[in-house]
Amino acid sequence: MIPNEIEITPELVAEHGLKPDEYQRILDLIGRTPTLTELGIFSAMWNEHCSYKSSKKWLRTLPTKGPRVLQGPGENAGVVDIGDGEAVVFKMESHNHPSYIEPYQGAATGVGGILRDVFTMGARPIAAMNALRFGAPTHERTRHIVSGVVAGIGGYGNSFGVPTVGGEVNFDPSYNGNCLVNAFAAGLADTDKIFLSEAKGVGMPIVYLGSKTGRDGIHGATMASAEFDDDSEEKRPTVQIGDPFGEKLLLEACLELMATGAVIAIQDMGAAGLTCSAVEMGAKGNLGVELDLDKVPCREEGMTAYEMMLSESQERMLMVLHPEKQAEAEAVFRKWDLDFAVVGKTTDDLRFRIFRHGELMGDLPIKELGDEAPEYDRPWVETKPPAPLDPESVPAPNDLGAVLLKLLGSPDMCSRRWVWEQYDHLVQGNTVVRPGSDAAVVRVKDSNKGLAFSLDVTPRYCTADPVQGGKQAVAECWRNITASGAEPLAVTDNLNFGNPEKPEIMGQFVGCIKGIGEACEALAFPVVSGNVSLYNETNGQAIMPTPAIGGVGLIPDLGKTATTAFKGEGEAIYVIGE
Amino acid sequence: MKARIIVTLKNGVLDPQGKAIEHALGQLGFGGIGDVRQGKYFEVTLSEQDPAKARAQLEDACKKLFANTVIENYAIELDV
Amino acid sequence: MKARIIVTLKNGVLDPQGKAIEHALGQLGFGGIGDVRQGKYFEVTLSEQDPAKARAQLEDACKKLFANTVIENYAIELDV
Amino acid sequence: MKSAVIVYPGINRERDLARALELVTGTAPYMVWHDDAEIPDVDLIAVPGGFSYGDYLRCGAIAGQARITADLKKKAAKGVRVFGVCNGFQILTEIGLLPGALLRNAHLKFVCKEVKLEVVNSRTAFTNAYAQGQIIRCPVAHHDGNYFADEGTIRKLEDEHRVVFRYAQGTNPNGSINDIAGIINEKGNVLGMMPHPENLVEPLHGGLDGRGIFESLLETVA
Ligand SMILES: Nc1ncnc2c1ncn2[C@@H]1O[C@H](COP(=O)(O)OP(=O)(O)O)[C@@H](O)[C@H]1O
Repeated sequence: MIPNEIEITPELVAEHGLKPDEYQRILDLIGRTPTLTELGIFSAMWNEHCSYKSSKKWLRTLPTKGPRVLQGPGENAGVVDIGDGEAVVFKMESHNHPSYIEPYQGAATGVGGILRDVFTMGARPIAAMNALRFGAPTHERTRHIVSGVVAGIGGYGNSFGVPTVGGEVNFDPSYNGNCLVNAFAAGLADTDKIFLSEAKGVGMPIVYLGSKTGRDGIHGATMASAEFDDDSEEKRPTVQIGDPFGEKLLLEACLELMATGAVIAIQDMGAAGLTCSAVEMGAKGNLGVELDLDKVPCREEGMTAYEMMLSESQERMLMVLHPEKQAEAEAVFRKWDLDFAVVGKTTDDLRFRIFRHGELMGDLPIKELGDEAPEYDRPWVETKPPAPLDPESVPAPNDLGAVLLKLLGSPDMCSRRWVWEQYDHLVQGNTVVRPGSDAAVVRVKDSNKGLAFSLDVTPRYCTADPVQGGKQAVAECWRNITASGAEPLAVTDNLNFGNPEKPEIMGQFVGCIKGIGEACEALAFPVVSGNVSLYNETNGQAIMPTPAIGGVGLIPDLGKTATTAFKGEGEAIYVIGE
Repeated sequence: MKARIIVTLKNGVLDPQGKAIEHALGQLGFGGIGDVRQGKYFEVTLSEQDPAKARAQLEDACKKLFANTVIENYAIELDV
Repeated sequence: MKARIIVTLKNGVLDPQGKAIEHALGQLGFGGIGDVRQGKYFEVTLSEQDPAKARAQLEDACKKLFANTVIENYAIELDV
Repeated sequence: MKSAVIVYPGINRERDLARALELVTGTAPYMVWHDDAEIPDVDLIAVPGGFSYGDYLRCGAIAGQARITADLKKKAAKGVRVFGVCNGFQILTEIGLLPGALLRNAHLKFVCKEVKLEVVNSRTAFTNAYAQGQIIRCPVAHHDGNYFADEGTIRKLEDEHRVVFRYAQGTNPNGSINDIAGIINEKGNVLGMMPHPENLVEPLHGGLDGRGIFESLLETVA
């Protein structure tokens, strides 16, 4: 058992990833020393991943509005109108570090997380993509990571039943110690049945759904384990295991429940599950939240409040329900054999209160947990563009055929069939253009409309010139979508960079965002969702700046879909553009 | 020399397979069988004749290949 | 009462997983470990206290669920 | 033609199969829940693909124990036509309606691609719309499609012309014995196959080769 009244030492604060001035901020905010559970909650809410403290300032500069945008950044996923009362819901998210530690499960749970983001909004997932970056093919860990990641993405998506229709794979030594696994998912919903995370109404039941809570991924694992428990190493696996079957049940149950009109608000439990989801739902709705952790379905005995608040167990959701529909809602979840438990209620006092065994384990101001999170304007330096290459300095190859073969055979250019043949890209029966084209095309069910999807970025361009590289990524995505015959609608982004505390890295980040923003503005291609992954560094070696862009386009008439294959002999070939 | 290797999930690691099996047992009327945890089992033959060396070899192979020590434990049984 | 169930492929049934592991062992320099056969391992807890009855229950559960007797054999170990 | 599609939890191609049935027969199938007691009176019971119960333990093993499966066995014994695709095929072997078992693919990876199938027996109720020996295109998407049975069973299947589909030369995606892709039971009313004909039934899919199965059934019933 982890005692709640443990002394909060500077070491403990540091192990929670909080800087001394951030801890001071906590003390000022609550006017006393936090309990251990409260410290854990702050560490979860104020880490880079949840608070976006280094990136927020810059993300605000991105264009996020457009005539078709129904929901921009700030929810589980972005929502874009595609006419006829329907919307496409999509987002991309990274699972880089977990995939490096345990490639199969890390990638699998990454897919699971992004699918949940989409169906939490009320959308049935219809397509998935993934952007993967690995170390040099000759590096000793690369083969292991590649095969695990690809199998994990397939293992989860294939079982869940979403077609994985596109993505990217690159190799570069800068990813030797930090692979990138960015998962994209898109779903379809009716525009009048989009579900958001904002809680409404005082005294409403807060319901826990899905799988049970275990000690997965509790990041305090390193936290002075000897002090608490001798076998804590064994007790706290930091790796989350995916259960695609559980998630498939959760999808069906959620969509069935949403159709009953019982749901007021819903939020997926992602990183720092219970903490982030409960705080977000309350804070957005200007409501307090009270949780009784004794009601939370647990997989293991003797879990403490601290562990439950920080658990990253997968396939879980939090919902605010209309009280009169509670029985009906519970029946739906029982039918799908999932856990359903009322674990708390909304209050009118804007406090976040947690009880365990009848004891108050934490009592924090709910708005401040999010709003008062530190925000940094980190120093940055502009990336110096490299001196232009003198074409004369590169000798012309004398055997162009050999060069062509070498290009085609290179790890970055060769066919990706070995990857996408491990993904079920046909399930649901709507795949019109399969992987291997510019953009994949999926039919909007029961209609003659289609959606085009493409995922793009060229990290070496971003390394050379972040602004131009950012623009290029957007432009390439736009071209791929256009080339399939679709009208580009909007994008999601996944910004992967090194340590933002280094001004050169921050400069890459700022540059790429500027480039992405300018290109999206110019093309009327708004950013409706996204994710930032920083600190992708090992031993001081940062990854190449890798802002992956996931774009979605609309084909009003599938009969006008364009494909890459040449269609007949003797036809003229044109080059368009400069 | 023959040996058996048993690989099990560490405590606290989610075991969706075990959960599903438990559920099916219930439906089949085997409600009295519970706490199902699924693991892997391997039989191997070693050319090494010395038990101590054989065990050392297997330990090494378990760490590198048979078990994913991030989430799994392993046990070795040598036929001596 | 605790018990372990070990399910193995029958002789003559192809074991692609075992073969793949054998291959990987060779590549890792464990050429001396061969004849790999992969099986499944289960740990269960029984509410039945009588060993004979517990075993009978498990036999039944193995035939109906744990093993596919077209391709697999099973063995039961009771903790008594 | 009336049909029913059984929905086990974790199945994910039930909508694909239902759509194919509706497209060809003009009637939407009943969707039957795994926990129901009975399958309605129909001409065809279809068991779709996916990952029933996560494919945990063994593919199809837990579905074999579901409540509805008892009625499935009963109706099959009475001669109702049963068509299992992919996970459905695995389930049918698990419950003994078809012989043999489906092992992990020989290369151990999930495989999703188009293969060529030879219609080895076009005299069944499921294949009479095809010509004997016809080669058709068909997608596969599975992790455990490696058909195995002991020698005696294989010989019997071959002798009795109960191998209905074979992966055409060079396209065996999983290591199945004798390139077996689909088999039928002795009475000829239960067919199981690994490939997914339901994913090649409309122009949008890039071909219509999968329709033959549904057309055969329609023809036979009518
Ligand atoms: N690079 C970005 N561009 C635009 N929006 C972003 C970006 N990164 C994050 N967001 C938005 O910020 C919100 C919080 O993101 P995140 O923490 O990744 O969501 P989750 O709660 O699913 O983990 C989301 O709505 C997301 O769309």
